[in-house]
Amino acid sequence: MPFLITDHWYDLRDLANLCNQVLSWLGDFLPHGLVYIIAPVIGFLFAFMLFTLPTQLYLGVLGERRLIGRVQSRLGPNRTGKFGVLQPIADALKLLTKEAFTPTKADRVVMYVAPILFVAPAVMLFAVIPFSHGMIIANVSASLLYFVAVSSLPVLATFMAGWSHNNKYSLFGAIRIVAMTISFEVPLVLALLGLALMMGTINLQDMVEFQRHFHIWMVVVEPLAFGIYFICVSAELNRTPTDIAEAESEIVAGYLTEYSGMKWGLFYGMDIAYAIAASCFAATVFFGGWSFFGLDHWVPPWIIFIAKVYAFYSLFIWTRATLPRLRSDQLMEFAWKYLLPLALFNIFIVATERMLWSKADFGRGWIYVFAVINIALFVAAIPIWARFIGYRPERTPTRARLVREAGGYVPLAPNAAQGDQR
Amino acid sequence: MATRHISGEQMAAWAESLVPGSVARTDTFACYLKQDQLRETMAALRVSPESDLVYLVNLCGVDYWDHLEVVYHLHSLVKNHIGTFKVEVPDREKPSVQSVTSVWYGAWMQECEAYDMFGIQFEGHPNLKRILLWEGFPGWPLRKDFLSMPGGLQPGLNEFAGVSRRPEPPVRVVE
Amino acid sequence: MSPVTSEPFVINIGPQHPSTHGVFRIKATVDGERIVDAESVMGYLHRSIEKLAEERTYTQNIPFTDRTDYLSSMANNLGYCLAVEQLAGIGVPARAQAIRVIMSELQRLASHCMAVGAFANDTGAWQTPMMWAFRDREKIMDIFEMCSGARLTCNYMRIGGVAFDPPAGTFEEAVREVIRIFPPLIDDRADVLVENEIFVARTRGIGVLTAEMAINSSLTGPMLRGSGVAWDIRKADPYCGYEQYDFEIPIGYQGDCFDRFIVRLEEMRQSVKIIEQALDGLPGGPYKTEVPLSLRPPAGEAYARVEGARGELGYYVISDEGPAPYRFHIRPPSFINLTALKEMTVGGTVADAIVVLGSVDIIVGEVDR
Amino acid sequence: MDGVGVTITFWILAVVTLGAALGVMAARNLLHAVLFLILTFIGVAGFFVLLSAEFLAMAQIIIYVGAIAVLVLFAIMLTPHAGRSNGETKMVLPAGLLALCLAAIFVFVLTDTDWSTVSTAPGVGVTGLGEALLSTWVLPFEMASVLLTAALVGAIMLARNPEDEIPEARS
Repeated sequence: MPFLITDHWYDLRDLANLCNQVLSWLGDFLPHGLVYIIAPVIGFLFAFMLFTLPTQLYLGVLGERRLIGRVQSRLGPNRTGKFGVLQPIADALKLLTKEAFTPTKADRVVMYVAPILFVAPAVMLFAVIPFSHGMIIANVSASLLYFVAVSSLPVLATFMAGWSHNNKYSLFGAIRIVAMTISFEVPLVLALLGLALMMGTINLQDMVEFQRHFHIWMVVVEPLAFGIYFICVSAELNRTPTDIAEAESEIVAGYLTEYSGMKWGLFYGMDIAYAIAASCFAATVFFGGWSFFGLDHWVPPWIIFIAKVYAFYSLFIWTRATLPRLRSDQLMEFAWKYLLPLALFNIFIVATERMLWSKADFGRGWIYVFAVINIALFVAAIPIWARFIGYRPERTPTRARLVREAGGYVPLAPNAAQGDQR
Repeated sequence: MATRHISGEQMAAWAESLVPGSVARTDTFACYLKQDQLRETMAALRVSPESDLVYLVNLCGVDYWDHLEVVYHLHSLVKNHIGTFKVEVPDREKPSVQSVTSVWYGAWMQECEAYDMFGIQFEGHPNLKRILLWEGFPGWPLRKDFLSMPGGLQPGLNEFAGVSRRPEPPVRVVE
Repeated sequence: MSPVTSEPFVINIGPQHPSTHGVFRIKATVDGERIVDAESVMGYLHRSIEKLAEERTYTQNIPFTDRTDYLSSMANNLGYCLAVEQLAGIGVPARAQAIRVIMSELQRLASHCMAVGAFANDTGAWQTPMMWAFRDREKIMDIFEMCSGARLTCNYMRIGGVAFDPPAGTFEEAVREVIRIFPPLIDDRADVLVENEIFVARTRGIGVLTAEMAINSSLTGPMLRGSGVAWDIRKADPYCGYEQYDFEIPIGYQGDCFDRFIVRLEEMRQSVKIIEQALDGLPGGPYKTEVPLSLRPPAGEAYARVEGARGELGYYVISDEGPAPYRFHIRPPSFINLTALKEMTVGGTVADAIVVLGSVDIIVGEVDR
Repeated sequence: MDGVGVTITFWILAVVTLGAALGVMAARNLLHAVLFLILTFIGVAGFFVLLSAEFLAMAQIIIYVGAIAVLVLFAIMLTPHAGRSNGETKMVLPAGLLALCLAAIFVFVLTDTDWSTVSTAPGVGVTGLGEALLSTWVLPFEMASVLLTAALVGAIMLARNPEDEIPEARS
């Protein structure tokens, strides 16, 4: 590794050195099969136990509630421990001790299986995330595809949960989440296709290498793909403004209505795990994974990576704290009429750029030119396409009309901002 | 230019001119209408440009021991005047009045409430049902003879709690 | 091949629901997401205040009026006191009139603050505007607590005036503080929500009410003004000296949820203007006409009304020279504003029904009395 | 991909997949049947992984579990008369006969072919697959896509009922 001063085990900038040393030492006296099993166990220990679980608890449960509290000019949990530090543990204990009853007419088997099916993919998602140069649990050659495949499994778990409660609200939730996931998965995969096209690979590790090699982040090269990715992922994860599957104000708690106790806790916790997995994926693909234009020579790369994940996750917290919720049919319309054409447009642009680039046999400067072009197109495409499908925001008035005298109906002046019936 | 309270006589004149023989009697404050042409007179009053009573402000029932009564407060937004019409219902066992929901749509909920509280049947009402109490509620609560209190206390307060021996102080302005 | 038919099923947007503003239930027959028929079921909070009021003296009934619309108790008290004063022919000194105006306008500010926050919450904005509304409202609740001793059900008005004289220095200073900070808060609320495309997409064109339909179903307050009907009791039938103050009536464009929202915001701005004028010209002198507790108004009836936050709040009191009112009827704006709920929700989805109910801004205490 | 671990996983997967396949037929509740179907799809994806055809396994999960199974669930939810019980079909006899014939064919194929084990993994990575699809096999690839589009348009025509169309769309 030219960029690391030493490959010795004590160089903690890349924890993979430590793992390799341990595994080679074990390899001397253990059969090959056993070492083959121990490697992923160590990987799981580091990736999931040390990174995901604390992040999920402290960033997802505590951090999110305190940040949203600050947005809402209140303090957020601070009773348990110094700054509410023990709040996640308190939540977990509360959920464990709560009575988890199942309604009589509910489909008992499916109701118990749903949380399990919801948890499994969340853990599997972290297998392909490259934390650092060598730190990757399973370097699957088609890891981008792996991510898309595994992230389509939780939909089934939520549907099973919603359907088995035999409760009208959770039936609504189940129908909504299935419809929404289908309509948002298509633009998501097309946007990721645009990325794979530009970087010429569908292996996450190679993508990070590509962004390190060309010293550029894909969010700059393909802003349109990033926009579509963010919207589709927040739709898949049920985060505001698209949390219609468990919309508190409309269908009580959607597919989680009948769950209580730890079953609900699993759904709540794993929702955050999926959000973190999506943030990890976005950090790897869009923000250059563990590389930071050479900074990773000094700072351990996995710390850079974790910082990027937290930054992206704060985007989710920010939208959750501020935006109202779209109606389900508006969402579907938005996905099919607005996001899908933009994704296709993005693929078309990236394909032509890639073709030009291959003619100039991948010179380094070209990609910056493409970045500038793409940003310009991104800024132009969104308003033009919105206007094309009939979205006129400036027609809505912002102040009520003022009248001095009370009388009957005051007809609208013909030139007043009528505010069309969109 | 506060809202003008139309006198009973004025309203009676309007009602008579629009539907002859519809006014039972009148006094300074309100005009009493007959039951049989109620909906017809109300519709005429609503439409006629002179009275223009397009806005039903309030509809409620009152129980005067010997007879029930339905009170309508009607308002004209353009002319800014308010009038009070009343309909007396002598029969207490099966009181029934013509419904004005077809004239003012806003009346259907207030008529349901009057039915719920006083038991006044409103003929021609789209779906007359008890709106505040549940269907099986025994009796009509706001009637004077609804002795809901345990021991059937006589409704209405006859004397003040501590019967005041000192003479009532006159009403005066505090300096 | 027969087209795919789906049979409608009944869903209870029931008494136990996070956004029905209390125990109120819509029995919606739903075909897919679209509402085919909506029947509102109420009465869960019915305490039959009108029956109880017949067994208590005129002064003892004042606390009842606090409990009907517990978000605007000042306006309720004022309505009842005006009715009894009209019945008994009692004059009210000028200072009491001005204090009554200030208090009812402050109450409108607080109530609209809550209405705006709850409405944004119904469209899904994760309690953020709701929390801001609670924070803003605190300053007004402090003023009420300073004057009447209670934050929510103040019981501050008396027949003939107000219960206590507001504390000399601090009242003026606290109300000046409210006048200073509320306009920027209202503008901030407008910036956050009115220009927000998602909020506009969720509220524009939902629950549309034409002016003719609004008048015909005797709606009042922001519901009526949202449909473009300029009708405000403070202008049409001024009480407590409202004719001296200069303010305008905000009206909407096409009577949908969005218009009712911007009408409420505009009303808050006008209320601040009224409070400022009333506070500047606050006269000295007595704050109450001494009325004996054993008041026996002459026989007769009176209908007095006040422009509450939700609309025309009327009190129809009949006296038979007895110690207690012979008949005590409240004209509840929330209850009557629900008349057109079915017309507004049918055809929309369940999510729209929640937004429409939020824009009607009902208080179940007043709906069920 | 060889060694003792692989054979253990193979047998576990085989049992799970066959059990799920039986479950599809035996489950009384229609929804349980579909969930067992999804389990079989995942089992088959597991086999692809064992054969180190990772791309195929991913594609299997995306297409079958992610899309087709979800659409089957959607269909079950929205058709009211689908009838939750999976049992009463009057065609047990013909189905049994058909099953017997199929079983006979499988047994013949199993016993007749000589299972020459392939020494090394085929090694066709994703890039190889892509190039093959668009160079030598481009005609079937395009034909398949045209067929799918036709099926899609057909499905929409069948499910469309004119009255809830947007009026201006119809004019």
